[in-house]
Amino acid sequence: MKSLETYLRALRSTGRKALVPYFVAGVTPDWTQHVEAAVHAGADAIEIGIPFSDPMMDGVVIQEAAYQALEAGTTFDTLCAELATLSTSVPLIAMTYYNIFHHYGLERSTGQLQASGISGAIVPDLPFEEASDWMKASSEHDVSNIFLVAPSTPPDRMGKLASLTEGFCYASARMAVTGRSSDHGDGGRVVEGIRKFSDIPTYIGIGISTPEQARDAASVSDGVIVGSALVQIILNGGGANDVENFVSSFRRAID
Amino acid sequence: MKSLETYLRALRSTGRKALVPYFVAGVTPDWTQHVEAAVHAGADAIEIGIPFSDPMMDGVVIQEAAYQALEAGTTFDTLCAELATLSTSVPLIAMTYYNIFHHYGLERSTGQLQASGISGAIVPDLPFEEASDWMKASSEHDVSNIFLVAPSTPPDRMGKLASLTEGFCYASARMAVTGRSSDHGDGGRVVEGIRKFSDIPTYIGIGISTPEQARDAASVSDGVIVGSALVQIILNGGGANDVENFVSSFRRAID
Amino acid sequence: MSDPQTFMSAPDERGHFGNFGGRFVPEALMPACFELEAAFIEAWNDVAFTDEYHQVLREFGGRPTPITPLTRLSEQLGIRLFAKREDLAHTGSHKINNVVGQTLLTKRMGKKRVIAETGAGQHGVATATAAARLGLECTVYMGEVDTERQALNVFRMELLGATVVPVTSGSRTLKDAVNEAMREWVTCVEDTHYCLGSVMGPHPFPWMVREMQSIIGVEAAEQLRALGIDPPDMVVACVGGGSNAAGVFAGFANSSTRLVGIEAAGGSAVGNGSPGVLHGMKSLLMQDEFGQIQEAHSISAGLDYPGIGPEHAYLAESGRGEYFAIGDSDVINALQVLSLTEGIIPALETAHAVAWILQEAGREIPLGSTVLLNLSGRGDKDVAQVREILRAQR
Amino acid sequence: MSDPQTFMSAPDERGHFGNFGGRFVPEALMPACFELEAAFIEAWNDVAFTDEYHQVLREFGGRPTPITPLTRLSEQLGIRLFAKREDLAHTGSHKINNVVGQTLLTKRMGKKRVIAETGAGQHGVATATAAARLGLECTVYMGEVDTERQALNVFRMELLGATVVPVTSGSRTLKDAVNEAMREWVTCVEDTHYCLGSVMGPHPFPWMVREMQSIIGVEAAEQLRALGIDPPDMVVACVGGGSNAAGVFAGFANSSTRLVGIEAAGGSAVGNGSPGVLHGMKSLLMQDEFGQIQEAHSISAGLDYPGIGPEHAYLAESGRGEYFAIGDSDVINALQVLSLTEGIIPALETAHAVAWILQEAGREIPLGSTVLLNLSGRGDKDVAQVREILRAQR
Ligand SMILES: Cc1ncc(COP(=O)(O)O)c(C=O)c1O
Ligand SMILES: Cc1ncc(COP(=O)(O)O)c(C=O)c1O
Repeated sequence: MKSLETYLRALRSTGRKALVPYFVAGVTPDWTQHVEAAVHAGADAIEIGIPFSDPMMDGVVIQEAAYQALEAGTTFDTLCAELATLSTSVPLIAMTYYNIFHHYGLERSTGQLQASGISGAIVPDLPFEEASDWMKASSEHDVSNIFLVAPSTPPDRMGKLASLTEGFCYASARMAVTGRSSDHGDGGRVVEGIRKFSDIPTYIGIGISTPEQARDAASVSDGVIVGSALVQIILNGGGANDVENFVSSFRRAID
Repeated sequence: MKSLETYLRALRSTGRKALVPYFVAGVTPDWTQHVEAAVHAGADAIEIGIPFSDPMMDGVVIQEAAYQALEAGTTFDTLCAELATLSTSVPLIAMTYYNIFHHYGLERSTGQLQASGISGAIVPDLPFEEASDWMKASSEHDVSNIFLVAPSTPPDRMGKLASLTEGFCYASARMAVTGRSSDHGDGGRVVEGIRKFSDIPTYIGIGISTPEQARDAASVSDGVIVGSALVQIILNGGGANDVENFVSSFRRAID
Repeated sequence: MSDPQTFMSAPDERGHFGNFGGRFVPEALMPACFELEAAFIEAWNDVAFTDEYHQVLREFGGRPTPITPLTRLSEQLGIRLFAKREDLAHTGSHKINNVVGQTLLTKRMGKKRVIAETGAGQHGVATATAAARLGLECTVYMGEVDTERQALNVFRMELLGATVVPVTSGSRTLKDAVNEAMREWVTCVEDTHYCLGSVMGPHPFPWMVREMQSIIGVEAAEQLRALGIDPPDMVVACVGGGSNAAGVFAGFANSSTRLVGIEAAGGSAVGNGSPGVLHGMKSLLMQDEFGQIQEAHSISAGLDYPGIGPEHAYLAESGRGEYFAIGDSDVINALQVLSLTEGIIPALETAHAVAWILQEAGREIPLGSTVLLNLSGRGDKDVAQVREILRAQR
Repeated sequence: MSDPQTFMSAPDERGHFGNFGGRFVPEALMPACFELEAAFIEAWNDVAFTDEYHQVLREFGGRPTPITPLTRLSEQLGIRLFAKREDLAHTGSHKINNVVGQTLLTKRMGKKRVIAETGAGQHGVATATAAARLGLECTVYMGEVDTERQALNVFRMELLGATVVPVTSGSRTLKDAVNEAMREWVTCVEDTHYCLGSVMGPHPFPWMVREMQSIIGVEAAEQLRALGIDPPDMVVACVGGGSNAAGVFAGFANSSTRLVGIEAAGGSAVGNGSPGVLHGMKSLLMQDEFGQIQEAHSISAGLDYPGIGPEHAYLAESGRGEYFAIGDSDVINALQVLSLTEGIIPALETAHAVAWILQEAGREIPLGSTVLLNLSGRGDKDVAQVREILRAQR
């Protein structure tokens, strides 16, 4: 078992619901301070979005943030260098599109992730059928390979994903890209499905934008991922303080 | 033999070359005074253009004059009424397109021509093949039916036209519509052709715009028709005086 | 008079269809008309020529054009409606049929240049196209107003190597472009053929153009027969000069099919016209009480013509053809209906025929009838105009 | 690897053509891809379906399109050049073949709506057209920049009943329209089919679209055979995503014919690209050193795409296909040459292929060769742009 999963299983065993905020690397010069603020406010892990020119899975908010980050000159190399300066106790999980790693080289990518203190990766446009090279490379560098399960995923496929995912299983709350909708979606049903096949920690994400939604989602899962709502605060000019307040409110809601 | 031909043959027998100026009826309010001025300056007959909306055989100058005449409200009726006020000694010859007469009624048209003192008609878009009704109607009202012969007309057809035309035969100087070109064209060759078939007076027209051209044309024919060059003077605002000077200059040239 | 066998055969030797047709041109052009008539008759009876004409239309022109069953519209209207798809022919309308024939004839006559008139530019583009294919020089006369309204079609002709001459006389539209082309033809008959764009003008044009367009009707009759429809109850076509209508009617003239031509209300020579002589022919014309030709006014440039081909005048007079008119506002609606229901954006000209069918299904067109619409052209040329009109309405 | 029999058959079961292809989409879309693959395989093996597909393309789409011998150009170039006339297909390009197939499949799958991406609007108009014919709802995603550049095509789609959604993300052009269509598809896979416009995207799209376009090559091979050309020495087609090229290549993949694809110099995924993953597929892409996708820049909107279909990447890698690039300035010249010489105004996309032939006759193309140009579309959509360019040059 890779280290991320060991950590997250241990976390769950304490009865604590995991809170995983999402940041776009490089969106502002002080983005690493936002990460630290989130940790300070009670985040259990951090999702680090590596900006990609064509974020097919993302809604307008994260698209815009990725665009700003790229305009600011963010690359896989620069963001890894910045992460190396970060001293944080919680796991870091990369989230990006496959082309970033594919182009950089799979072996080289996973090596660099590991060297930068990143212990997991979510690659939403890489289904398991195409993932064998990636899984091999990530195994060599203790990078956990996290799969999403969607409301549309049929049972047999769910079983396969539940057995392959490492660290946790990402339960998509709804048939939508990031940042849409306001209810708590199908997350509970998806988590239920996954649990038929595996006892791996299961977090709900996609469209969780209020503490109330987070509470509902956490009540039927092992944790929640909060992305666009947080990124929006940063796009609006919010600083570390705002991030801390935002994350705290989610922390209180799910505890 | 209709009266026009009798008159024109008699004129020729005096050795005088015929000068036939062309006017667009109604182009200015005082157009009949222009006609009178031309007669005063030595015209032997007058061609009266009845304006038509679609003057296919005419160049830009006569088109423009016809357009102005129509805008001023000229109709077959108004121009005939105006001609009735005219006291002139020389023959008047109508020139217009077939639709004017066709629509007015052939019998009614030729009756009105006769009543207005018009003794001939040139209908350039009415070839003899389609002219039998018209020839019948015009015969009943002593309207001479004048055919054109073109440089492209083949000999057999020339013979037919020479035998059918009344009053005179209109030898087209060139393959063009009215008002173009500056040399004296093929008029001489056409006249020569016609004379093989008939001794009817033969006048050259189409593109005769200077006294020199008129002299050349008259030297190989029985007379000349001058249209666009004269109409242009009127379009330029010229009055009866200018007409008189213009026609006089042609008179002198061909005498 | 109503024996179907007598319709749409050759006119008499001077080009008359009943009381209409003939040859009313300046003497200078008479030899060219005779030459053309002789050349046409000779070529049209020469299998080598007609084979080439058919081959070029097949290989280059996109013939045969299909018959499309307009299923959804048929259901809505309670009739069986089919479309003959001239919009799929090269350059986007039936005009190509005629110009392929005439340019081949031009070459056969040893001439190296064609001139043509055009209104919206469809016939001009088609002529420039066929001329380019054969390396013939091409000059197109177009009313100045139209060169401005249809600047893109002017450019299209220029791309195809044609010279476009703006005509500044009269109303500066199609009618005047014809006058000007005739005037020009007088000056260059020696080496130049006048490629007239519809079943109008002096003999042999109305006959020749109809013959060159009759491929539409011949194909359609055969295609419908293969669908078990022999003959259809009705054929409907829009009528400007009348070439697409004449072409499709020719396939059904000697059958029980009702032949229906639809004019623009503002250019309705049958409905509002009377016999007269213009552009070399005797036909029905819109004119005032003194025989001055009136300007047509239609939303569609291709129907913006105050006359109609002489054979149509004859068909109307004899009752073999039926002619109705449709106003501008119904045309826009019809264009929208056909686009939405069948995925075909028709030319504004064609939309007149569509509008009449929409209006008359269940009335002049009995429910259950089989109806062939001649879809004479595509609407791409018109979408900018339609957009402006719909915007202005909003 | 170079046994011709191995080319252009079905990809492996996960949609790979050699090292390219596959399925790289969010998990939420995987079931839709499987469903589509199954439905396609089932339909494509059902004669009732393929019969209907062929019938609709014949009756509605204008197939078969002819082969035109480009006689005058052949003489000038010293080769025997033929054109497959996709410009004569309904809506003016090969795009109709694909959308007829996909909309029939949509109906068969019981879905009532299609979405599509479009660049210049050709695929959008074609999709709206095919959807209208079947009464399917249709939404088209189009980069905001393109909706402004191609306002008339937006209107055309609206006339056909489609809703056009301007995409404001990224470069606001085709690439982003694909992203947005994918995003939208995630939300409505239940009742909506994504009608992708080229041989790209996740499996089964590259294969399915190629199959639906292969009618071009199958027809062409047969038509050339009838002319005694079996097979031609070379087939040349422009390549944006690569659907017209794949369609025509498919008729000649298992012969000795050289298959030549021409990209825009500013969108040359083979010449300037490297392997990568975008829009659901692994293929050749223009990208920077960190794998960020670069924007393409071409005079022709249809080739303004940084990638290429995965099967082309495979054909390029294996050497079975040859790919070259042509710059903007040569394209305008080629459009003019074809218009002037043959009376066919090609689409700017197609003009890339023409330009390469003009450039390489007597070089890459040995004198005397028989060459088939896939004339993928007509230039009517482009004349306004070409006019501006030529004006600016003067
Ligand atoms: C598509 C279309 N239909 C019809 C016409 C009218 O001409 P005709 O009556 O000769 O068919 C035109 C003329 O431009 C046209 O472009
Ligand atoms: C006429 C034409 N040719 C080619 C293309 C390029 O697409 P593809 O490479 O898929 O054939 C397009 C795309 O819009 C097009 O309109």
